[in-house]
Amino acid sequence: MEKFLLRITVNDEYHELYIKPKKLLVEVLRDELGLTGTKRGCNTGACHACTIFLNGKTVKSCSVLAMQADGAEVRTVEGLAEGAELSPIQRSFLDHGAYQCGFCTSGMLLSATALLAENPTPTVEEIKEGLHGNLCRCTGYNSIIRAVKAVAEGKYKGGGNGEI
Amino acid sequence: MAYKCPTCGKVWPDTLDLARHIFGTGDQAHKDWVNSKGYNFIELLLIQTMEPGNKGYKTLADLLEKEAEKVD
Amino acid sequence: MAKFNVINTPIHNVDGIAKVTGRAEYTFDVSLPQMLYGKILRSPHPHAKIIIIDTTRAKALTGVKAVVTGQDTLGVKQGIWRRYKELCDEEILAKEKVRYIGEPVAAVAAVDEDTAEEAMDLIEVEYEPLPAVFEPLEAIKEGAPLLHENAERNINVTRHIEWGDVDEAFKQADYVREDWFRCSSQAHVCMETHCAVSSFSPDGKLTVWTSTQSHYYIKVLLSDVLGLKENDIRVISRYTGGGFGSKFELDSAQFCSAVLSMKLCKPVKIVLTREEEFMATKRRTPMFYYLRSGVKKDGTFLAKECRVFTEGGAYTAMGATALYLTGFFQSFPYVWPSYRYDGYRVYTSTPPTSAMRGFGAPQATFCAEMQIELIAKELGIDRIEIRRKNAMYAGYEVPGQATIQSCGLVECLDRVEEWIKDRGKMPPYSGIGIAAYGFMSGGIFNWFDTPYAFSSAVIQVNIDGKVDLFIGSQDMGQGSNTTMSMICAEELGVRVEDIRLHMGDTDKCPVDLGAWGSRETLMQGNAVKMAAADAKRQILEYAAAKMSPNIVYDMDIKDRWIHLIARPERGLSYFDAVKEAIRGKDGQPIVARGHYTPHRKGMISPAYSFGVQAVEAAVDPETGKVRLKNCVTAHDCGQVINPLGVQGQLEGAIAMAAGYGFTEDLPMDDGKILNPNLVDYKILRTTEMPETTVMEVETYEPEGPFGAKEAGEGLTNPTAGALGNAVFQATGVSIKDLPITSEKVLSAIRAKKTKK
Amino acid sequence: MIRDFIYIKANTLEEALDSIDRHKEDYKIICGGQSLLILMRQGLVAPEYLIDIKNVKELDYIRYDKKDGLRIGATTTHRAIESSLLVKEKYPALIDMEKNLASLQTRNWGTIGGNLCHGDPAGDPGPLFMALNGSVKIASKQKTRTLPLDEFFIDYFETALKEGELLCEIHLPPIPLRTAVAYEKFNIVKNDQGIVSVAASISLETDGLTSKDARIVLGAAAPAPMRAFETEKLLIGKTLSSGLLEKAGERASEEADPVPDVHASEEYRRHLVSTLTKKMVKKAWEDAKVQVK
Repeated sequence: MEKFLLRITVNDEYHELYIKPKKLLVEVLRDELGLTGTKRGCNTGACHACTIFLNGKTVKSCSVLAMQADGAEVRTVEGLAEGAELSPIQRSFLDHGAYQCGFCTSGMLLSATALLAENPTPTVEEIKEGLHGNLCRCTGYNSIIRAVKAVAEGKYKGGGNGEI
Repeated sequence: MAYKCPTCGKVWPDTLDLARHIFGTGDQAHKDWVNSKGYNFIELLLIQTMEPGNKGYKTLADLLEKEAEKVD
Repeated sequence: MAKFNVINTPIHNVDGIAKVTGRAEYTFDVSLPQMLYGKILRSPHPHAKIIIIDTTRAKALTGVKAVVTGQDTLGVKQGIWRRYKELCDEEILAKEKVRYIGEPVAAVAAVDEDTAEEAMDLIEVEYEPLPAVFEPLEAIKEGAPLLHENAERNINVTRHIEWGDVDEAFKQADYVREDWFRCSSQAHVCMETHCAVSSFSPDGKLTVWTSTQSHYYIKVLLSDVLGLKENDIRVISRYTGGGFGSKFELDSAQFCSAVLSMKLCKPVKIVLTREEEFMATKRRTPMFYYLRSGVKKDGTFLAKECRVFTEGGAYTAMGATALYLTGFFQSFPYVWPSYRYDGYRVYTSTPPTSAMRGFGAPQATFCAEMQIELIAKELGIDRIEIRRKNAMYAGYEVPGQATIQSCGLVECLDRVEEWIKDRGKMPPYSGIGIAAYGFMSGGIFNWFDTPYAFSSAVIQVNIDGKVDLFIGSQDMGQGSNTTMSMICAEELGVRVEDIRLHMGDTDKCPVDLGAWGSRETLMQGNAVKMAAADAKRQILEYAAAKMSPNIVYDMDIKDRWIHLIARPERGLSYFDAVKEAIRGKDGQPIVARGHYTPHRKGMISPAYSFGVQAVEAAVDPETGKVRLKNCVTAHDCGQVINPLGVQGQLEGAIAMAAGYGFTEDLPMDDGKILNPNLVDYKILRTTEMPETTVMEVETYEPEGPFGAKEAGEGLTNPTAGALGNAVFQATGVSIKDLPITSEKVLSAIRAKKTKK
Repeated sequence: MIRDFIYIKANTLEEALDSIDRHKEDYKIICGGQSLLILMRQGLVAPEYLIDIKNVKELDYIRYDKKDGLRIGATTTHRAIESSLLVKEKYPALIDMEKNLASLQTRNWGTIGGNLCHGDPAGDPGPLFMALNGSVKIASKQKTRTLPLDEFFIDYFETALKEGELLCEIHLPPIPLRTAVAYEKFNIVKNDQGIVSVAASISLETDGLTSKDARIVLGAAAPAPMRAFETEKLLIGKTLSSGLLEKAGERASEEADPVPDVHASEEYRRHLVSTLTKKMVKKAWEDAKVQVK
């Protein structure tokens, strides 16, 4: 089976690699580039733990062929912080205990970042709709909503790659 | 006056407690003793559930009144 | 001066940075050089004899390195109830017979997952299907197919509890009520599915990375079935993506990867797909409940009789404990002068049922609280009043079972009553339902048959004052890493950032039985507190020598400052003291040990938490759809250690228990689960969560560290009952079989209308 | 697991049509792939050729013309429709429908063309576009044809697309005067596919009271989104009353052909068809009346 050249920028780093076209984007990120922060929790595109940024928009990396991201710009959870400086949403998650087992957290962080990038002052209802896709079994979501609300209220200014 | 379990020798204050001990342990030895006395262990267990009035235990307790060794 | 420096302060989770930056490495992320990938072939039949398994074509497929079946194992029947050999009935890789759809029959290791999956289709298994039975009440009938040789009438385990004179008490009751309930099953849905990487080396050592709630249990269970000595096995589980009761028994990913790795001397990784997670791992125990209660006119409880049949599924697993706990917690949290419980766990040809958060108590509380609501309505007594009148109290002894040392239940009832009053009158088709509950802080009965202390901890204080804390407990998200760090920091008088935590590795950590039964805070907490106290004593020994205070003074360490308690300003820095103390001990770091095993506390648990929850729900009369608006919980978990943790546990418990109440179900057709995916199995999302408020009612539990008790599973007990009562208050219909779907609510409303 | 395939990336419509034509025997088109990749991962679909049209910018547009109506290119994402001010002004019902479709992440990458071609009877756009009297433009290398949406959906996951054909565009005619459309689905968890869904479009006479035309479409109530013709006949030429709504609801639930599954029984689905039909007809009727003033 003939392999294809994939050119992709992930967290501001440019990569070129040959892959089978059947490779999913999440498989390239995790298995080829070793970025295991992005997780997988289901086989039917329902849990959204694999959420990443693709050209500035959040997508399920388990439901995108890697070849469709040829020439694209990707950001994963590993690309939210800038050196030792965490992004506002990461810091807010720490303060509000907005995670427990942590397996859904990378997806949540990216969904929350996208939500705030597009609508800096969302209502609680809008936050819920923005994060609706991401499943979590430990927290019951309300701590995550409080964390996003605190960032919306301007309590966490600057740092990391808050604005995508 | 107390009763000694015919299988494992544990002592219980009355026959109802002894009956519950036998049902509760429910291992092969205790089952065999009940079955050897002409009763069916599982039948007694199920009667306890299907019919009101604690029947399963009472039947076994009456048997133990006769069969179990009395100790003080 | 605040009572505590560290305890009950909102600090960051100690694993926080790793988890919010994607650095945390779960078993799901582990990859080793030369690692192979495994897949498991599972039975399509609920009950069948295995005639022959032909693996030749699979083995011939390029990229396939090994194919194993039951024949390649020692064929040992294992189980978590190791104390009773007849309850160890599961081989995991079936040799002669399969007993549920999804039971493993073969496993393949290949260069990648796709090749392994392809090999699945090349394995030919010849089965001889046997008659199967799926409902417990069918399985106990004469002539029903026998699923296990020694289990007459398919009865696996029975449990009996009785105190007081039940029949006499029923005679004196003014009002007797009988109700039947059906509690459904539920899937854990951990975000990280079961997975394991096993790596066997030529020197006979096996290392297993796995997603687990108890690395000690997995080590021992593996040694039972692999013919290896316990400590030739090392289990590593630094991060676990959720457990909820599904990950402390040996599972097929662990066993099959170990068997394959031992055959190849190469690392093998098996990750269960979400479909396998639904169909072939354990699940909550479905229960058929018969409940009869006798009360006086004034609402005083007199007698309760309870009979339960549980659907056991193919194997015992932890089912025996679920059967016992549902009977034990059926009387909670009230004083029942006389009570009788007969519980029967029945083998059926369905996936085995076992432990899930709450472990029989959510089922018991749902039935009990729904019935009490009906009794209160019948007698015209206020529903809070009838609960307050019969509530358990500190010092109450559950006859022959347990002693309640601390109990804030009445105060919880008051707080919730106050909240309900403030809410005022409900609009039509809206209602507030309540449910009271109690739960255990860890189990005492040693069914695992461990010779070790239940929990142990080791502390080493280094030259720079950094404290190495070695614990056996497992953090699966419930926050035990943070809780243990806080307990150690508080007792030793340092800050959490001075603690360097070591956990999740059986080679380095002392033994702890694991995170189940809400035991870590109390049991591992006590062990950590004991070790920290010993370390402090050694440091103070040196400090006293250096300061030579008057003997009447005693000393303590608070926030890195060693001082005379009566004269806090007189003291020295903890860091200086430690440096010199180590110099004084011949250059050896200060080492301290701690352990805990409950004694003289009965057979159930060393301590009990209590609480009351109110759920406000609105019902759409046109469609029966239930919407959760508010959920308030007054919870007594003794002294709160980690406030952010308790709130998180509560909100997570509400999401899971509300799902059990009205959206989650595992419908089956002849033993086959019909919705094994996250599209058709509905867990709550952000948009379904109600507003949640927690009101901490602090009591002091003498058995717990700093007076603390559990806040993990107990919080899962009330929600289904409170939700059912909310629907009852809103519409007058009492749905007695879970889940409370919109279809059931609508048909009950319409039936009620036509009856009028 | 996904079976290997030969991957062809088309950057123009012409390239796409050409590739489809050349591999007519065994190909599948992927655009957003939000449904297709799930089927492929479960081995239910395993084409020899996979033709990727995600980059065909020619089909990514939203155009409106007072006389011609709305034209949406097949590779337009749900999110583009949801955030289009043009659509918000002219066809507000589309915005609500898109907002309640799956998740943000799915809508960011999934496309309207992909959704329709998946042919799921419980899909959201299908019934609403049919109520709006929509049609589709289908092209092959040889020719182009248009088809009313009523004839596009054939059966479970089966559309009228023939081998070598590609869906290019959805066309919604301008909404006539004194006309309004409403769409809603019944589900337990928000944004899940509907257990049942109903789209209703009502047009009123100049008197603003009697109905001139009615288009009722039932989703997830038959192997494909279905027009409730008898219910429509019952509604035309009448004035709004609760009695009329009751009859319409009853007729729609009789016309429907729902299949029971783990989520709901047939009887409960029929009840939901009735409830939702009443609700949507009433809402559309009242919205249409508002326009008259």
